[in-house]
Amino acid sequence: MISITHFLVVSAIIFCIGLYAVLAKRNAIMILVGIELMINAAILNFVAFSRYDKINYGGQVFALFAIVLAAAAVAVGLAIILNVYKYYKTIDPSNINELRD
Amino acid sequence: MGALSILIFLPLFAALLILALPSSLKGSYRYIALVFTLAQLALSLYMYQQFDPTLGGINSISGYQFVEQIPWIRLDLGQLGKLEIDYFVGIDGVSLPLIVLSSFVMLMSIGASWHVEKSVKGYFALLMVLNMAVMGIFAALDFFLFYVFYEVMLLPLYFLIGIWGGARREYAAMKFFIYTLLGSVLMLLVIVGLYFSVVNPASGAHTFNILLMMNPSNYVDGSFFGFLGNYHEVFGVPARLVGFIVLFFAFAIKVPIVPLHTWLPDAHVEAPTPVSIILAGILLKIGGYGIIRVCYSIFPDIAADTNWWLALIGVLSIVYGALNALAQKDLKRMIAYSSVSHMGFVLLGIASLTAEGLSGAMFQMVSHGFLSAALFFLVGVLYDRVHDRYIYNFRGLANIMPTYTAYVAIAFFASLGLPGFSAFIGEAFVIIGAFNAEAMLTGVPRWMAVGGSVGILLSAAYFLWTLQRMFFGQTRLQGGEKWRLALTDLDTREKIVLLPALALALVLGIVPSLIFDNLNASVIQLLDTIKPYL
Amino acid sequence: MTIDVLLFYAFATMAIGSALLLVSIRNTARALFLLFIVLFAMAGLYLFALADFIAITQILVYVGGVLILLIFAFMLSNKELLHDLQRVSHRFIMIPRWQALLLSAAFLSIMLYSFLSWSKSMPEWIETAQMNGTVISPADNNIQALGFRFMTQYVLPFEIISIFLMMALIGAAHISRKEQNA
Amino acid sequence: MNISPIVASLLVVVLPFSAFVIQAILGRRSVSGNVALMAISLSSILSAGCVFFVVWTGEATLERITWFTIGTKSFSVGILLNKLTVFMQLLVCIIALPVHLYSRAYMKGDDGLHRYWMYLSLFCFAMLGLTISINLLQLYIFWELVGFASYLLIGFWFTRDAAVQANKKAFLINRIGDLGFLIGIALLYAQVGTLDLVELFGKSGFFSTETAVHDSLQLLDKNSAWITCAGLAFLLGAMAKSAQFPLHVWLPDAMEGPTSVSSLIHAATMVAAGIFLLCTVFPLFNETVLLVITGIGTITAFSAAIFALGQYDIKKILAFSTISQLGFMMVGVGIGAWDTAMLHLATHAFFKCLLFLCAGAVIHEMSHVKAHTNLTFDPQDLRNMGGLRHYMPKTFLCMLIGALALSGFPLTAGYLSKDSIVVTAFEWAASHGGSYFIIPAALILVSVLTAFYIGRLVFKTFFGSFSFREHIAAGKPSLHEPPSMMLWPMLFLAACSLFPLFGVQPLAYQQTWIIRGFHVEVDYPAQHAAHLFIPLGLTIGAIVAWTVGWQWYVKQKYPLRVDNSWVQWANRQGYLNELNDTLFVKGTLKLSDLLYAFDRYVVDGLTKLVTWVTQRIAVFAYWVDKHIVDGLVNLSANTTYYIGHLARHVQNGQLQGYMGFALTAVILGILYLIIK
Repeated sequence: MISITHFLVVSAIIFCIGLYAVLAKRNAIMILVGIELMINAAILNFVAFSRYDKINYGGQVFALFAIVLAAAAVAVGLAIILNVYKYYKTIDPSNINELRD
Repeated sequence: MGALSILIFLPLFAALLILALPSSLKGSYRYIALVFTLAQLALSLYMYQQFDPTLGGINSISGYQFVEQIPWIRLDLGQLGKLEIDYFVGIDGVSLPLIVLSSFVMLMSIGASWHVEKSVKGYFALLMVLNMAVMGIFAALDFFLFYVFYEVMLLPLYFLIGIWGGARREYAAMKFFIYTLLGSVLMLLVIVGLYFSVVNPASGAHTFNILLMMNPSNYVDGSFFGFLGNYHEVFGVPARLVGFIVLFFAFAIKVPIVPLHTWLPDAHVEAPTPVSIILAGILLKIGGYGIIRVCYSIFPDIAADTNWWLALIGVLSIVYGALNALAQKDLKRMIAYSSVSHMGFVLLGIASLTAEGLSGAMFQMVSHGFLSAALFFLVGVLYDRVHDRYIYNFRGLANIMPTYTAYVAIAFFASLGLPGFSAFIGEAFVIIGAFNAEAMLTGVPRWMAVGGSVGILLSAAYFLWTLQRMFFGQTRLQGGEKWRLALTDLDTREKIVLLPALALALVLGIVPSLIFDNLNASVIQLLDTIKPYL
Repeated sequence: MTIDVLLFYAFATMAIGSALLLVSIRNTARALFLLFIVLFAMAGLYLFALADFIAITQILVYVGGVLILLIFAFMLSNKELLHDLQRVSHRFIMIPRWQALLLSAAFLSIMLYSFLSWSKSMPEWIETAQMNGTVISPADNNIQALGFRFMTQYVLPFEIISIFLMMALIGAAHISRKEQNA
Repeated sequence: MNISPIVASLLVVVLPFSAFVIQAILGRRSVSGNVALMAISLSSILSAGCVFFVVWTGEATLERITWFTIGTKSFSVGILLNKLTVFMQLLVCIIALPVHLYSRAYMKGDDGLHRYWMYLSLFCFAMLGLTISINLLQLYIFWELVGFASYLLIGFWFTRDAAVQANKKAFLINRIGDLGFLIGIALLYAQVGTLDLVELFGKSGFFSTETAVHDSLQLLDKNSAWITCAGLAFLLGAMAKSAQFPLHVWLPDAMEGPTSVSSLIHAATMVAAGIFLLCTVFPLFNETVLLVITGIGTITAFSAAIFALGQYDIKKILAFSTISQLGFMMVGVGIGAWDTAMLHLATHAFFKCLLFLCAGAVIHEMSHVKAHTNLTFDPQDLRNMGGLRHYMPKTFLCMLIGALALSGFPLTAGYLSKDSIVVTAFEWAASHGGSYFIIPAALILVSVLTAFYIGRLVFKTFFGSFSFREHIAAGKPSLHEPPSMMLWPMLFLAACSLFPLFGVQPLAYQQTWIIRGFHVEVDYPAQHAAHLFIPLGLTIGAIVAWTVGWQWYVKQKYPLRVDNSWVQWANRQGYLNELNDTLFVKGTLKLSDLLYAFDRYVVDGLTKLVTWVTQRIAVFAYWVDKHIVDGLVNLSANTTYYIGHLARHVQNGQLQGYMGFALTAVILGILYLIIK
């Protein structure tokens, strides 16, 4: 049996890589990719913990929900990106600062 | 305000006066400086005359004279105890000759800066501040006060070299500054350590009082620099030894010893003549004075242990400095290296831990003060005229500048230890003391004394060689006829500056008791403090 | 060390390595293909956590859906991408890369610290589960159990998420449609 | 006159000093030398009348005052008058007086004459002070002052390169000796605790016929290693001053000074100071040191005699002869019979001074010839002379007396003193036996060589025919006797070089008043046969040597070629100067250059390295500061900025900035939780 700490460490690393991508990337697509990585890390955690929950299968169920939500988020996100691109001709988020009042 | 305080702060007053006067009166600055320095000299001579030579000083407050002790800073630091800093000054046999020497050399330096053109106001003001700091160092008996003066001394010197100096003045000034600062920073560490180790028995507070630091019973048991039951170590070295070495290092830079001497040739060569005079005449003495007043008095136990090494460094400095002087082609640099050699005698004498050696070292300091000041002034005379100091560019100067040659010859012979001049007494007694050390069981072997005496031979070699190369023979000058016209003989001002210095060297050589009488009690006292640890 | 541990390490290394390469590579297209590898490796890791159905879903949804979408979007917005990448912004608020790195590293170290200090004592529910023997074993039929629970215990969330998914897809389609009056 | 000897002897010293001061103040206004002459005359009278005769026949006296105190030890200065010191003082006065007179004529018209008289007075002061010092430190002071005066006088013509080189060399080599002396003093002080001669050796110094030598010496183990070292150190001092091998090299070069100076300083008085010092500290020496002294003396006597054979410069021959004779005196001290050394010192002072003055007269006239005939030749070179006895017969007579005295012919003073040393050395060797006989044998050989080279000098100068005869015959005779101002001192010294001054018996040295006055006991038996045979042998040897010289130089039967390598070797002084030059001078200079390079590149280089490293560290620190610390600072500044302007800037439109900020807040929060 692989101990739970192994999964946690791997998921932490993947999460932080995703975090880095989110914070540092100049490309909205890559930011989305980063978000996906983070979600995947979270799913890994769910799955890892679900081993000890044979009665409810809560972890795995929520992992499935998360995958679906992620897919929806990507779909919406990409739609927004494409619109933004059409509008600004760029997908660098640092150039999109009109949210500022 | 006692005489000693007046002596210290008189130049400060002069500096303020100079700063206050408008620049339109800039012709008067030098007169102000002159008058105040003269007053200072008169005061120091008065103190010399009033001095009671029977009192020892060193570690007993009753042995000090002209003592002034005023509470300066009193702070309650809660857990850390009470901060106790005094304005505490006084002189004993060790500081008296140096104070008189300083006021005299200052006067010479004013005489040498008579024709300064560049920002006269700042120049004289800085000179006066320097004067104050130097006096303060020699008189301070509170370590904090000592340190304050020590730092105050640095700054004017840095500017004096850095602004009024020669071609590479910034480099030299920086080098000087960094070396000295390194020393003083190290010193500060030990000062703080000592402060926390020593308690004033009267008030129960920690104290910076140097005299209290000399008494083993004032140390807190088990404190960092404590005398008894002290097992503190720094990298495996006992704490007191570390303290001694660090303090010694700080003062050794000033002396300077080999290999911490490299600032000296550069600083001397680049400094303007008056500052060279002060550097050689006074500044180097602070090192020797510090070793006696601080290192040896506060750490007598370590002093007794380490004197073999100190003597070795002294011998090394003597021989190394002399050989380097022999290799020089720049007159000023040669004299700078000769200073290294001559100051090595001071260290050897101090390390010999004999009455003869210590007295000889003190005498050598005073003698070197006069003579090196005169030598640098003489170099300045030549440099003023043709702006060249390269030895091989001159030949047969005796034909065109007979008086100058006579003065140079006298100064050279006095410096190389011709009997009748003061350097002889100093060097001879350092050597005698070093030989005597073995009989006194102080641990300095006799071969070191022999090594030191080789320095006397070498000093004769480089001085005579220079005399032969520059002054004798047929006149040949690098600058040709132009130089021949520029090289006029000494004028009256220069003679007035030089004559007293050389005369004093002669007088001290013939009547050494002028210094020894005031010194003896202190030297014996110091040796008595160290003797139990031998 | 058994073969499954080795395999676990292999998958973990693949996932982490590819992810690192992913964020450090310049070319977005390649980055997206690296994401493919990462996702596969992650699916493999799920297997080791005894979640075979999740792993399959991961491959189906992510690799089959999300990734295709991403590549699609990338190809649509590729025109000035390089130009944008090369522009260095000196905006006051902008977080430079190394600061992001620093933040991530800080976050990682915090997490690792907490995991490692935590792993000595497992949460209570895990310990009770281990005691009661209610731990998923490789022999269990996960798909059946999951399906059973979706239809009974989690039927409401299941329905809500279905509606949500539909809304999202319709919304996405609406947003990305061509503006007639723009 | 009723002056006490102490006051009188003080006056003897002070008079030349005041002359020096007066002349120093007057400068160019005093060129006649009257002041110096007056001072030395008065000194001579006082020294003879009020000091010498009183003390020699009476009691030793002393007077001292505390000079200064170091620690608990007092150092005194004062005057010690015993037989040795008053004898030496009188001798210096008696020699100095004729030299002063001679100088008036000899130096006339020189450009720096005022300096000459000044220096000469300074020398007299120092030398006279040296003789009567009570304290070794005081003695040392005068010792070095004498060297200083000698330095000034050798370099009197400072525009001549050779003179300046020579005076530097003289001073430096004397410095080596001074160091020896100083080390000796220091060792003695460390072992005994006093430098006072009276405290050390008793009131009458080494003349002590008193049985009790002072306590402090009895406490000392004379054979201890340190006392041996001290003895050798004193010997080193004496070797340099008295020009003993191998430290003799300065003396031939010192002949660059005026001849009158050579006669006074470098023949009669100063160089004898070394012998005087050894006599003063004689009780200190143990067997080892004495043997070394004897050995050095013999080597010196021999080598200098050899070198003298090869010289052409008239003054250099005399210089080597001086060295050789000083070697004799050294042997006298070394064999314990320092009375013979003092006797030889006295007689040598007279006849060598005489020889120099005669040589000076010859050179003086030769220079005149050179000036008149506009020829270029070296007026000191023997090869340019010859036949001068026709032109200057009185000078010839004086020179002859001097030469005979130097050769040790009977009826001269030299006979007495030289025989005394050789005979005593023989007795000493006889008591020791074996290889010790080398010493007297060598001395006898040297005596013969001495007779030969001085004979050569006389023959080549005064016999034969003058090289430039046709030149002087053409004009008015410019070659003649020197002026009477020069002649009288020579005649006076010539008279003093004969036996009557020293004793009524011309052949028995034991009967001279000096030997009797000093009254030294030696611990070996007298060999009566030696007293007969050795003087006889020496005289015969001298006669043979002169005969050979006559044959070679007057009869022109010279058997050797000019470029004979042995002659060359002797002429170049055994290449000792070259050896010294390469070995010590060049070596020291090389070493100093090396050390300076070391200082520049290693010591200073280390400093520079430290500086460089510090600079690099500073640059790195600056980089760190700019990019990391400042980045963090910026980050925190930005955070602060955010927080500070939250109301306005919470929405700045930067997506990732928001995230970074939020994350930072989260991290800080978690950190707080962890730390808490």
